Amino acid sequence: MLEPVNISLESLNLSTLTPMLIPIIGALVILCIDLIKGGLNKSLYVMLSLLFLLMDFGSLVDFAQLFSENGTMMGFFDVMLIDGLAIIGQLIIVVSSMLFIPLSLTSKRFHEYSYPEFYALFLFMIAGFQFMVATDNLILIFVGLELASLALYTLIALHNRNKSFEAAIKYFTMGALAAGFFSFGAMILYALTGSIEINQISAVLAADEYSNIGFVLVAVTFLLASFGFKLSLIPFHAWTPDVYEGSSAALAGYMSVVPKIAAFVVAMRLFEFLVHSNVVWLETILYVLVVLTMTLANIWALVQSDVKRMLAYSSISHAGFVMAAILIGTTQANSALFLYWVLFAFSNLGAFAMLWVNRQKVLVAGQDSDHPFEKFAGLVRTMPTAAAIMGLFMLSLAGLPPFGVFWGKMYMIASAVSGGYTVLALIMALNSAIAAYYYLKLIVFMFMKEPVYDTDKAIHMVNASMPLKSIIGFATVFTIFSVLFVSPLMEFITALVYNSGY
Amino acid sequence: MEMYLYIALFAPLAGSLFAALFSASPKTLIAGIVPSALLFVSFLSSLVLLVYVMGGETVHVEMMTWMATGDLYIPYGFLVDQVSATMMMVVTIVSTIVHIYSIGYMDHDKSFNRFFAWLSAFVFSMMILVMSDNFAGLFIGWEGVGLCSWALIGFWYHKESATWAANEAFIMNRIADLGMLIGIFLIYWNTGSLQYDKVFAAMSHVDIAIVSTIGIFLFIGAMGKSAQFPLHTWLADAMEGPTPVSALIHAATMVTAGVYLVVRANPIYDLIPDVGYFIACLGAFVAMFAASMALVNRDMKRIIAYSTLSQLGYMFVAAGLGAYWVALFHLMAHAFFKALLFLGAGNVMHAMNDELDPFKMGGLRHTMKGTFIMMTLASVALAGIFPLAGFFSKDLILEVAFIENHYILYTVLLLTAGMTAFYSFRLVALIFHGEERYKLFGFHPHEAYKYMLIAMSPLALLAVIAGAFKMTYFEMVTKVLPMTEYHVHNPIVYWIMTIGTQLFVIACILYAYRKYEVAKEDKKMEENIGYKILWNQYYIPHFYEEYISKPYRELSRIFWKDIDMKVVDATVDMVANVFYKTGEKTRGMQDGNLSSMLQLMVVGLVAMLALAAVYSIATVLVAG
Amino acid sequence: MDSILTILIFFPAVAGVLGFVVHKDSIRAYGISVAAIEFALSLVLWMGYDPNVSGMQFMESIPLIPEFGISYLLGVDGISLFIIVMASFFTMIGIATLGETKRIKDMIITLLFLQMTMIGVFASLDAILFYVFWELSLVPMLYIIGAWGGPLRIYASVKFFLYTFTGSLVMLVGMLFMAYFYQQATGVWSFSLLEWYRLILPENYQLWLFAAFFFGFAIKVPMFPFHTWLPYAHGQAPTIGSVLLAAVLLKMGTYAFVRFSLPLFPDASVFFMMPIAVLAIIMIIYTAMVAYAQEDLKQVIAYSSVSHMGVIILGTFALNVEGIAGSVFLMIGHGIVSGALFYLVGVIYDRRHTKMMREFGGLASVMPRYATIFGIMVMASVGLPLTINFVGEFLSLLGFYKQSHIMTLLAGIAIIVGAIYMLAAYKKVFFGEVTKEENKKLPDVNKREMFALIPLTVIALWLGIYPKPILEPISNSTESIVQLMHDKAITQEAKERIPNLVDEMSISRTSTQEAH
Amino acid sequence: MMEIGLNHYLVLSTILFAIGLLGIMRRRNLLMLFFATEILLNSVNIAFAAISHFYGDLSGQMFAFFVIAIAASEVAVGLGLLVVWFKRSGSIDLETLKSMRG
Repeated sequence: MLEPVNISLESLNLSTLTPMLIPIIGALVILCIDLIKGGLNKSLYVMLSLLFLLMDFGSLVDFAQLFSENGTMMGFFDVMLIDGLAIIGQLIIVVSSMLFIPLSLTSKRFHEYSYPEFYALFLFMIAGFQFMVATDNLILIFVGLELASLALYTLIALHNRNKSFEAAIKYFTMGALAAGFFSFGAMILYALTGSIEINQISAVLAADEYSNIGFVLVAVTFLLASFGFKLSLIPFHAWTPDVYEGSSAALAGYMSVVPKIAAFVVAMRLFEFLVHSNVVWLETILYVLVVLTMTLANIWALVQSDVKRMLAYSSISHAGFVMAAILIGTTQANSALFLYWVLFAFSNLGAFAMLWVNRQKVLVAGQDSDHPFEKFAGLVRTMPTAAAIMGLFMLSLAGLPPFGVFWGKMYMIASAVSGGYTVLALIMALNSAIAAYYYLKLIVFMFMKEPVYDTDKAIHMVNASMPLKSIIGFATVFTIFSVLFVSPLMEFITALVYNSGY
Repeated sequence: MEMYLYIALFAPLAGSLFAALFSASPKTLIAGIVPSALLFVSFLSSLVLLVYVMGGETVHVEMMTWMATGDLYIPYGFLVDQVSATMMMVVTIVSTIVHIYSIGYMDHDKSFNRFFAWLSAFVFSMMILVMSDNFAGLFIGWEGVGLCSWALIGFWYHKESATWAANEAFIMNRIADLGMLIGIFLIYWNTGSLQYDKVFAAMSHVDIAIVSTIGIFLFIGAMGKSAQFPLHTWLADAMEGPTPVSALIHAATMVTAGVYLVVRANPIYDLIPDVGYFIACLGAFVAMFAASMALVNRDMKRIIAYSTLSQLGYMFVAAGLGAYWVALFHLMAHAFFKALLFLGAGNVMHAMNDELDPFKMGGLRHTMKGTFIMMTLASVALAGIFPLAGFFSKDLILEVAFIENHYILYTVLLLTAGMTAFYSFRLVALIFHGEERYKLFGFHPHEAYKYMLIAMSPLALLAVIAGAFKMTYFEMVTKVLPMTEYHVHNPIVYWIMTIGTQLFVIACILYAYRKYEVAKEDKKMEENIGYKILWNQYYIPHFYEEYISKPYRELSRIFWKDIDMKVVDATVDMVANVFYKTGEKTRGMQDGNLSSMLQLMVVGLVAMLALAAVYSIATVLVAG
Repeated sequence: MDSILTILIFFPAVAGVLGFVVHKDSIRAYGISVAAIEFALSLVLWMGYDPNVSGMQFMESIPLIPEFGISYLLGVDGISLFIIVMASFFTMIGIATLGETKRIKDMIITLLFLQMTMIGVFASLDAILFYVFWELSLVPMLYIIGAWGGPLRIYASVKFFLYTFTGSLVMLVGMLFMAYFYQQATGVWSFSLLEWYRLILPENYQLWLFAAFFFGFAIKVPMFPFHTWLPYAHGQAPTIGSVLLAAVLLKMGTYAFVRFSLPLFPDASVFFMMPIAVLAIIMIIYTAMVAYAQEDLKQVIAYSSVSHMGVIILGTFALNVEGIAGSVFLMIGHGIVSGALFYLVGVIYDRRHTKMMREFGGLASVMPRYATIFGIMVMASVGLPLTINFVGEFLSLLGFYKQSHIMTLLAGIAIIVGAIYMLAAYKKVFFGEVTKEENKKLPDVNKREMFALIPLTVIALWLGIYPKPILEPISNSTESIVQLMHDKAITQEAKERIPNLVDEMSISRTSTQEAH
Repeated sequence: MMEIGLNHYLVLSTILFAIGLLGIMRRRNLLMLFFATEILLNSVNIAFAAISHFYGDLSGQMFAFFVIAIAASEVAVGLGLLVVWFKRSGSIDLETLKSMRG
């Protein structure tokens, strides 16, 4: 005989679902509108998405407020977990998405943007990422991950070129493998502890003093492999360059920022307690992964001939750099991770947006990819402002002060220093120097070389439109004057991270 | 008196700047006259100062600060005492005469104006050198004369040999200057000052070893300027400069700066007689060494240059033995007759279209009577024949060596005196006597301008009568220098020595006349190994070229091409290339094949699993 | 007057931004006016500077990232003041005498930005702010070399950028460590140099941090064996680039030694004194010999820069007032002289489009004025007394003599080898017969070039004859640094090596020893 | 007859997972690759169900259900991509997926 289930609506705390529900509703609304009247202009969908994201943003700000008053909130059968990490993670996701979505308002017509499904999928994906970061339940993490990933595969494929399909298939297959890893790892943890909530897992493990350390390590290995895939840590990175190359520049930029921050938050939840339990193996393995990812990705980026592919490798390297925060594991490092990512998001989105405005539909003679370095040769002659802005983003990514990413790098290295990782700090610093080479390469092409292609054909800025320019302008301003935002951002982030216990 | 001091010091500078104004324009007579006149003014002021200091007073002024930092304080301070007044007199007299002479000598040169600018600048530097009241100020003058000497040796800069000689002189001097600089540093850190009075006062409290070091380093500085062995080669090469320059700089003034330094620093050298003895020995060696090279040389100016070198050796013997006033006296006398000799040589060169080989001359006494007389006078003075200036100053040095019981030095100097007489009159005989060989070479010699001869005449006069001032000079200068009289107490010995020396010298003169009255190429002598050594200047220039200059050039090239480019720079590039090449080599891992991508992931997973296994086994073992 | 440093730093940058609007025909006039105003402002700064005060003046402080102790902290003392004045002076004459240049508008705007970073470096008293300007200065220079340089310009500029960037990153790690130690000792983060000065670190920490900072500074100076970027950069850079690089940018490294390494790590400075002296001596002799072997006139001067920087380094590590004041003075001296020499090479390059010495010869008769000025600068470069370089070289060597006799003797070889390569080069270019037909009609220095050269010549002589107006403030500020070092020194050796100038302790101190 | 316990399920799951991994590494056909990933996910399902039963806790089974659901949607997306690819290139061999490299 079943007892009646008595759950008060209050204890469900359904409001914790609001941030995810908003984009889901938005996606449904878009689909409904399309059902009612098809063939509407893409600008409608863009603005609708933007509106829903704004609402999402508002609700998150609200939660940030609540968090600062009440601390961590649980909800929906204690599946939802709204702590500082969740709030910052979601904020970064939503803000980056808001910067991304207007990029579809190009002056050239790309057919994926005319499908309302594109926007619906996009919003679903955001909801998926939001679920990922706002829970410590492995099931929900998995569901969120897959929701987002499946949507993302489709978005890539929608670009509708051979390379996009190839990219989508590669991403999809490897994603499936990573999903297998995740579920297997989760299974072992479940077997060991009988729970699928991260905080309970850690509590149980700590209670029996890691007696089954061998199995714990196996589980962690699988989870690490799975998130290594999402974070594109070497050797799980192989999809990254191909997928970036296959997808549109805008989406590639988006992919380099948003999925990774979601994965970082989960990685932080999953691995931090192990790092703090002095599991030497994990420290070693993370150390190796971080150094390998930073260095090898940089080295491969050196030899690329396509800017977008170069930026793909560069974003792998940046991910490796930031992964160091999880290794270091101090509050300072974890705050640095978010700060870095916010600053990186602006510069990187800016750089990819610049590629996006330079995307032409027909390649000129001698051009074998969308954005070869040669295309930008002598840009300073024809479009000095564009060249200057692109150069600025490159310098920022290289970590040249006082532009955006520098402050992130500085905080990150400082946290390595205060965390006692001296050698790591040096490796991080020297990697920035290697990285500077390939960023400089683009600057050299833009500022110091003669144009290679026949400039009669418009190949620069063909895709530029007011919204795109505004986004780029916004990113530019933020990148230049980032020093003014660092202090408040840091204060905000540190408070949230610290109060969540990380 | 301060006003006279400033006039004496800055009048040459004014003259130099005035001439420099015209340096880019073609010959302007006034650019020669004004500096000469200003120098004369400088001479008059020096004379006034000399008279003033003869009364036992000194003039000391501090114009302004030069450098001041930490404990270091260096002013532009000037001191006119008996020693510097003597030097000022020598400098201003000789330079005034040389200036006036040059107006004629440089008559046809298109860089007439530039010449006077540099010449006056030289005098200014020399005045700073002798008038400064501290070692740093001395160093200003020291380097200043070096610069002017560089510019004047290389005055005819289109000639490769001239510019080469100029650079050689400058660089050789720099080598010595380093020693000087080190000496100055030592002085500063041990006495806390560079002012002469303070330094000398403090010197007695300084450890004697350090004083010796100071003495040695200062002397190294002196060796460069005074072209002592082994830094002597530049002086002979410096004869590439215009002859008035040789007369002023490379005979009368600059090269004696080293002697002046030792004399000036006498309180230091008094404390270290061993170093002094070394200086004397080196001086005696150089005296003979240089004289021997002069014996066979066939370049008129070089012969005189070696003679200068030899006489500088005499001065150092005196200074080294503590007879500072003797050294200074010989310096003065030498300045007069040696400048005269050079100017005379200049006249000859003018007459012979810059020909320098005396074997191509001969019999010039008919056409160049005035020059002939003056050069003969100068040579007699140089040889040290009574009653000319050389007798009083040079024989005194022999006496000093004798009295101080350095008989070897004495013997060397005596022999050298004979050699001096020989080469001097070899030159006179070759130039002015015998057949008129120049006709074979198509020269048409003529006497120099009259006013050039007139300009030279005061020098001739001084060369004759300078010895007469010996006692006045002695009384004046010993107010600051150690007062040691050098008299051979046994009158018999004294007379034997004096007369013996005179006879020996005269014999040498006669031998030179006999041998070179009729100039003939002595093939047999030229085959002689000793002749060859002398002819090639003991192979020292050759040695320097082969074993110092060439290796230096070669080493520089190796440093650049092989070390800097192929090692240092290549290492840097290699580091960069290692990264780049690694990228090129390994980018193939990303072969675009989905299968290998998946395999890579699984391999990564397995590797981590293996590590986990190792780790957990290790943990179990440690726990067990 | 209170915010004059801010104005000095950002005025050129703002003017540079506005310059984008100015039409390219008028940009030259615009650039000249801006640079002239800037120079006038720097003179105002000098006038307002009180030479009797040894500490920082015109301080400005605005917190930027207070939680992390980063602030906008500016100030000048005798050591930085004159380099700032020199930077604005060189920018002014650089722009004013800019020859025919393609894309002149870009060039002038770049120069104005470069000026901002140059002045910023020397006025910053916050380590991160310093670092910001330090790194930022690479960008305009990269562009100047890379866009207006010779055939190897891209290689040269990228090498310049990457090399210095790498070194600076190591330095950044050092700075972060320093801040971390400060935080450990006091509980708050701070990057303020003046705060750091009060921190006494244990010796082994000092050694490591010194090494980290050394990397950044040594590459910038550049010290042997990190110097090979310099010949490329100079060889390829356009005249104005070389002038500013030699005159101002290189001074950042030596200045940083005085500003950071010495007062922060007195014991480490003593510890590393001899190794660094050895490097300095290698720089002096070795690069002088390399300079002698060069065939390109500009390379001679480029290598000579390295050689002279060796003397500066040596003076800095004399660790006494004479040496440090001398080295700071020599920074000014070398700036003026090498700047002028590079400018002079530019003059001849403009006419003949070659810098190879074998292409010339006998120029003294063709271009007498040029030869005269070149000669004066050569003599200043070899350190003849009464020229600006002598004062610095003399004091530097004098200072180091206190520390080591034999090292100074070796370093003193500078005056010999310096004379060798300089005179050899001068001889090749100016002496001898005019052999090349195209050299016979070369025009002498024109009015525009005179505008740059006359002031430089006057300064080179004036400061050689009467260095007091500059030497005195430098000395005063140096004294306070030396005293600070003496007070902070822990080891016995350091206490002995660094002279004590006053008897009473005047500096409050904090120590990290108990924190660790 | 031997009692079948938790360990047997787990071993079976591991073996299946290993088979899946091998399949992923070795297969050159896209369709076969998808099958291999299905094996991976389903091997985990077995283990989840068994462990869930072992602990008497429902969350394991819930996990298994979600995995099944996700696997289903993956198949939908995957097959969709596969079909498009087949239409475009006429092959589902992995060799055709090599346009991007380096």
